[in-house]
Amino acid sequence: MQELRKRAGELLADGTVARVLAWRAGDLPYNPEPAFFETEAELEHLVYDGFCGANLSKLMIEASKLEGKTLVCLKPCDTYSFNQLVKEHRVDREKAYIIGVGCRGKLDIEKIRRQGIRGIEAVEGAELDGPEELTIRTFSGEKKCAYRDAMLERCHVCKGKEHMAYDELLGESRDTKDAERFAEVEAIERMPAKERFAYFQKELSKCIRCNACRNACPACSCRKCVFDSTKFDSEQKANVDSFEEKMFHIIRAFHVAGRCTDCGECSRVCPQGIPLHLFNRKFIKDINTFYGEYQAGTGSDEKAPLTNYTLEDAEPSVVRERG
Amino acid sequence: MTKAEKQAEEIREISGSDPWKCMKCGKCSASCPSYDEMDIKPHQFVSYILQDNVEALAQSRSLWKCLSCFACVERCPRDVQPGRLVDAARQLVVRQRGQDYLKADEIPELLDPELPQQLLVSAFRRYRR
Amino acid sequence: MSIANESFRPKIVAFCCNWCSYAGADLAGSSRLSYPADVKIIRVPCSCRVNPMFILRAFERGADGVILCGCHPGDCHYTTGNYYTRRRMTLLFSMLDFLGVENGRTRVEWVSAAEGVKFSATMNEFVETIRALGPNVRLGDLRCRS
Amino acid sequence: MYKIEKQNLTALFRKIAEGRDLYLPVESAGQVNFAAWDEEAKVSLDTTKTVKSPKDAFFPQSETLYTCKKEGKKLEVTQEALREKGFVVFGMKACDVRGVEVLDRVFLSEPVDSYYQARREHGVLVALACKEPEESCFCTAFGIDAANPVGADAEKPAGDHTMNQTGADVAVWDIADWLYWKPLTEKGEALTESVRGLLTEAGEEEVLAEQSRIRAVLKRLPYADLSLEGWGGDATKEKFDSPLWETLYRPCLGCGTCTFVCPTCQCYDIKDYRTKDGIQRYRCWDSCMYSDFTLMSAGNNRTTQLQRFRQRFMHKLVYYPANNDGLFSCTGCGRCVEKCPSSLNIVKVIKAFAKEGGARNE
Amino acid sequence: MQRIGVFVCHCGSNIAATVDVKKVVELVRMEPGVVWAEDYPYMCSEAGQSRIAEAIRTQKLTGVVVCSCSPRMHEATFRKCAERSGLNPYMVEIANIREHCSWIHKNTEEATEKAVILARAAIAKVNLNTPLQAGESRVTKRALVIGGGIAGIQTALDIADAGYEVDIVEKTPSIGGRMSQLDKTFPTLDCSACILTPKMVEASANEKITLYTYSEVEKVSGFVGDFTVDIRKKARSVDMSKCTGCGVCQEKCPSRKTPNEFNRGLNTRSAIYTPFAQAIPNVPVIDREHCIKFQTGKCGVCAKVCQAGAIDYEQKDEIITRKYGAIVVATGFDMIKLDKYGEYAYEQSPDVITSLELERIMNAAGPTKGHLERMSDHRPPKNIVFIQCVGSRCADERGKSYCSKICCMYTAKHAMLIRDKYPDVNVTVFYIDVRTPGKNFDEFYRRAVEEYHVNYIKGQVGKVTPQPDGTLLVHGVDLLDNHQVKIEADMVVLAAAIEPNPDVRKIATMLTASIDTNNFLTEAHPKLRPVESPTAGIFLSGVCQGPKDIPETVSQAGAAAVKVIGLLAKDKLLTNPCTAKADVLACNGCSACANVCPYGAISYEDQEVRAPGVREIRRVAVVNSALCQGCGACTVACPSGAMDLQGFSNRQMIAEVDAICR
Repeated sequence: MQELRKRAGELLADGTVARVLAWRAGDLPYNPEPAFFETEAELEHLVYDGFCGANLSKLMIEASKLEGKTLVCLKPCDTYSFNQLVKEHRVDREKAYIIGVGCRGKLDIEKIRRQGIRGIEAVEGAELDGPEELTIRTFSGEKKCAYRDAMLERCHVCKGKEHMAYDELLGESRDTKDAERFAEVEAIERMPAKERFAYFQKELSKCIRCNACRNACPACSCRKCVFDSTKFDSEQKANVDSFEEKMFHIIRAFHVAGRCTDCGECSRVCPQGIPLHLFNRKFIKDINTFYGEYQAGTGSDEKAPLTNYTLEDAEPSVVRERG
Repeated sequence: MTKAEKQAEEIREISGSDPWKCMKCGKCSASCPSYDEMDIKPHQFVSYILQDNVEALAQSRSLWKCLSCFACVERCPRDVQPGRLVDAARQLVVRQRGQDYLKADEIPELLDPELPQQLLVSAFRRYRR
Repeated sequence: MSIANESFRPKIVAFCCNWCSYAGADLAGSSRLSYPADVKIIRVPCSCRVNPMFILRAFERGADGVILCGCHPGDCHYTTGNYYTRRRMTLLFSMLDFLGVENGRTRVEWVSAAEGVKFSATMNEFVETIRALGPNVRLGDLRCRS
Repeated sequence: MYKIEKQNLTALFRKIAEGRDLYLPVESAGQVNFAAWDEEAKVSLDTTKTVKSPKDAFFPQSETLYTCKKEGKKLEVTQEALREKGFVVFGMKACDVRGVEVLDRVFLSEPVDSYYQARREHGVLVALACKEPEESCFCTAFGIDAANPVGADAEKPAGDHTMNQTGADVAVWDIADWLYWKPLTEKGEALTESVRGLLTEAGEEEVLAEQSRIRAVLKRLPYADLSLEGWGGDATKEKFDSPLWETLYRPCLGCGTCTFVCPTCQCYDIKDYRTKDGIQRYRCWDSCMYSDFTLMSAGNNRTTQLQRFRQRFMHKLVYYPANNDGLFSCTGCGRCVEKCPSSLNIVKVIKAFAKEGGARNE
Repeated sequence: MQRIGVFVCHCGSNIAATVDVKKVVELVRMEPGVVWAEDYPYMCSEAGQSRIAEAIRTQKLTGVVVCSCSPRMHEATFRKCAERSGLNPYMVEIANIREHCSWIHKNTEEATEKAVILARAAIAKVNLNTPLQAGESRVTKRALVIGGGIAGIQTALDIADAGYEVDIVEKTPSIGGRMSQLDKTFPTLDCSACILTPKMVEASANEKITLYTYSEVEKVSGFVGDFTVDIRKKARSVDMSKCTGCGVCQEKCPSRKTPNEFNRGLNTRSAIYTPFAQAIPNVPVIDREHCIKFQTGKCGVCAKVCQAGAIDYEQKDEIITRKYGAIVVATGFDMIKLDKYGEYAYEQSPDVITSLELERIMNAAGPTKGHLERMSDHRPPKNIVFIQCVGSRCADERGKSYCSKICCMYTAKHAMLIRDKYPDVNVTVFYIDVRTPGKNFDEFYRRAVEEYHVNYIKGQVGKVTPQPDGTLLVHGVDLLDNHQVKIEADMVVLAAAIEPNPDVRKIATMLTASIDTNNFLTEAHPKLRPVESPTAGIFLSGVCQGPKDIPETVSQAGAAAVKVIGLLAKDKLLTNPCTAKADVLACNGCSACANVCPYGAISYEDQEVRAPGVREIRRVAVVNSALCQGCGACTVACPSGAMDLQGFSNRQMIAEVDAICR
């Protein structure tokens, strides 16, 4: 963290960058917020630890419009989103100076609370080079929690330690993957249709249409979402306990299909804890099965699966035939 | 539906063949090894059924002269397959006489995997009289 | 098919490509090849014009089945439209299936302008399938029920 | 004061639900929200903060206002029936009760919102003291006593039930194996009467002890000292023009999470839904964070996220108090603190301004 | 709010018999926007159209819905009618209540209900229609003919005659096609080469015509008036500008074992070859697969003997890219493969041949120099049996369902020619039906029977069995005499079915021209537009569209040419105004739309975007409406819905869906 502050300060000082996009320490141990720093003095509030889960690449859309370069701190998985945004001409690579920051998995405060740890006053061990165990000071005394057990779902199926884009790297990453990426999707696929329906009905009935998933998603970067647009006759804010919500989530997933890097922000930000990544991951799995392995945001020039085709593609009836 | 119509319908049903597809090319008769012994020739068989004249077929010698070699079935360009019609007419007659000699559960033992099954069935029906 | 479903008249939306299946439906019409009146056709310039939103909208509004007909792959009037359709619909249908929606309710068929017989047969079969599935309760919006 | 053994709670809920609807914190798919009680419901009274506030009970996220039906050229308009069935909201927290008070001032002042009014008239508020305040709580900053969830009547003389128009109808405390029950209003008395058979008389001692335990916890919360100095109805110009907003809003994604989990946000949009044979006019929560909020034919009156972001906090901390005798439109429930995807929240805003003004919030 | 008029057509009794049109009128009156509704027996008639025109004027209609036959039939009629009455033609929509309703439903109640729903959908759409203006696109005054047979040659000659440039692309080394393989033609019995060769020479000499022989169409893009075509000119290995056509190379070529395609494999040819003596261009090609030089690197005899120094082993395939206004497909036909007809012993005995092989045998330039002889032992045959309908009119997958049309006539021709030249030879023809519609056709067939005593037997052949003595035992049947016939023949000639050239599938795909289940190209209308493909700017000539004989092919070739000339004579074409359009306010500039556009019609510009509170310069999509063909692929690729298709807009489509699901 010190190193990062120092390096950011240097780059600010020598005029390489006009500002720094990173995280500012919060007022609680677990709530740092994405922030822009424009002076070296401000950098003392810069923080980088396990709670810096927010994917900053989407903020680069606006930052690309500003004068001068922006130093942006990207975790390995954020760089996929960044590349995808560059590919879609939303972010200007020339306007970014990327410090690829190391990552050992990001933390989910809900997972800590779920272990019965409440009244959190301080968390130790969340830093990048911290121990394998978190020490948490609460109103009712000190509690311990394995770092791994407090990790976001997405980190358990991590795409890897490699940064797909960077100008320089800072900090060591650790392997966090300990689960199969598609295991959850497969488990649902194995359920009978009726159960699948009941499962999603229950999950989605929690949706409050707050649009956090959409607005946090780096792929959902439309200036005007179709669900806000009066031109599509589809604008909708009501949370009705019927198909409406599903339509929103299906279409949202469809619109990002082939563009979604599986960064997991949607699930991270959902206030109701809906496993929204399942929608995207189902599409990714299908794309991989039907059209060959594809990972959005690797930086390749490959055409996205939905703007591409082969003469021998699977027919839609494959869905019916597989039962 | 008259009785004759019903019988013709039954034959069509048993045979699964569609006599209306016939274009009267005669390839069946040209292919038939028993042609000379038949009073009603294979291609005529088709038109008899079209005219619901099953009675004449039932009385005919041809019914028992057909070898079920299926040359006509194989070669028919219109997929009418007169051999199946002959076979079906024969079955109809046999049924009417109550001469179902073979019981269904006897058949498996009689099957030789080398032989076409239909040939086997029709041959038994004919010769075990 | 159960007897209970016999009185059920499904609502079926068929999106038909102007260059092939719409003409195929015309041919079915001029050949008097009947199919149930439950099928209503919407003309689109190409199957690739059909946005998944249209399909979901139809279900939301009470459709019991949606079928999308386009040119045979390789024969698209616009060269490549139906290839995109094929991918889009494969993924969409797979997602609907994933969400537990009966996968028989959606279908894509390639029907050329010369295939009036196929058009009629396809529609007959699709209506049968939907009748067997019964009314669409999983996707409809309650507000649209009368 | 009454009490009931907690193992008999299901009997209590069953009794309350007789002829009424009962809403209380229920866990579904891993999250606790206020929902209708039934025998299968997984009631969770231990949850300090439900994801959404219970304001839904009075101001639902979406509700139909009226329906137009068309037959031929004839139009038929049917107003949605007003709430007539009684209901009980069980387990609201002190902050939630204050939330209702904030809403009352909006919806019950002229012109009165009849849909809301009907719900308020038929609803009974059973408020639960916070057994376990959390680090994100800051209700004390607004003079709310989480240990004594009675609402506006906290300062009124004991026993004066008639006056309690805006507070809770019954206050309850969850202490060890017992639930202590104290009716506060006529409505509360009536409810108590209907479940009287399940309650036993109790003394106040345990409750008083519990209250002081809770107050002790409240004192050591990280936000216990949060000061609202400088905020209020008079601060309009100074706060509006502050350059601080420029940096504060930056991480805001413009989602509506904070407004939708908030117990006091009361903005709604009215929309038409085309049904089979007509139109359903409904209203649903809207969020000032949205780019299409108050969109008019001439465009929006707030076009940047900065303006929208500022609006939300100005409304909560300046405009609302200006019109409501200094009452803030924030209850310190801390839901936004926990749920904001970018970890932004009203506390950070208050602190930022305090730091600017050199106040003691650092 | 629109003012919509709804016009319900009875179509005589076509609609009115099953749809209660009065009730439709009554019910659509209730629909939003509808201010006028009426019915009439024939809306498309002049009287019907004038009622529409009248209502547009008196009722100040802003939109029109016609409930009638398919829009493919009369949409243009009613749009023109609206335009004449001062209404934008794109404010007219058709509800197809004939093909999609009255003709397929029997129950009046159901049909009426459906008709009302279809009308509602059209009304809902018109409510959201906006006036559209057709744009213009230019016409490249040059045509491409694919295939250099008689159909292609004739089309090209006719187009060139009108003064337009035309290119012929021919796959083989020479133009001429199937007709050049024929010996004589029916019913006049004149020499095929004698009438074809002058045409070939004319085509090659015509300065408006460019021949690309030994070439194939590789890629087609663009649209009517403005196609861009890549033509692959395969390496001939002979420099066309130097070759004198002396033929020495072919004589000296040591590789002589390649089956001669032109003679249907009945003999062999050299590796460097011209397919036939009158070939145009008279320049040989090296068949690299069979050339010793290319296979082993050693040889080079042809280069040594060529005095002109025309041999060029280094020659490479060349891609020529050209623009065309129109494309004519004239890819012709081939005989079907007979491998599935084991009963005719075609693959067992060299003396069982197809009719086209017989043409080559009878031809003086053929493998036997025109002597009728058996290919097995070169003895003259005494008995020849012709078998008709081999693979034609076949219901199973072995053959084709259609009648090949030309076999009856050419078999009569063959029978007659043989009997004329070799009166001792017995000729028997097994036929199912003899089909001879055509001028002087039946007379021709009767001459074969009456004058030349050809033995026609009604009945099909069951089997042909090669005998040890080299004869062929033909088992047939005489259906009229009702007895089986056995003939010991020396030669059996099969009238094999013809099928479209297998390459046509690939070409149709490139041209986006539709094709039927038999691989024949589909015409725009089977009766009224027989030489046009449904794809604008693509025309059909010859057997690629359906079986036909030479005079029919030539007349269709002329007809296709006229259509091409009609197109090329225009300077501008009106373009379809139903094109995509981007809403710059919602456009992200992400390129998804451009990635799926088959016409490259979408580009990106940095534009100043202004809206209340927004003023910035950013990258947005711009649609070139002259290039856009209106498929709509981009509208779905666009996640924000910024891209919309005029005439089929998102809101219109949704309105239709809603109306149907109501």
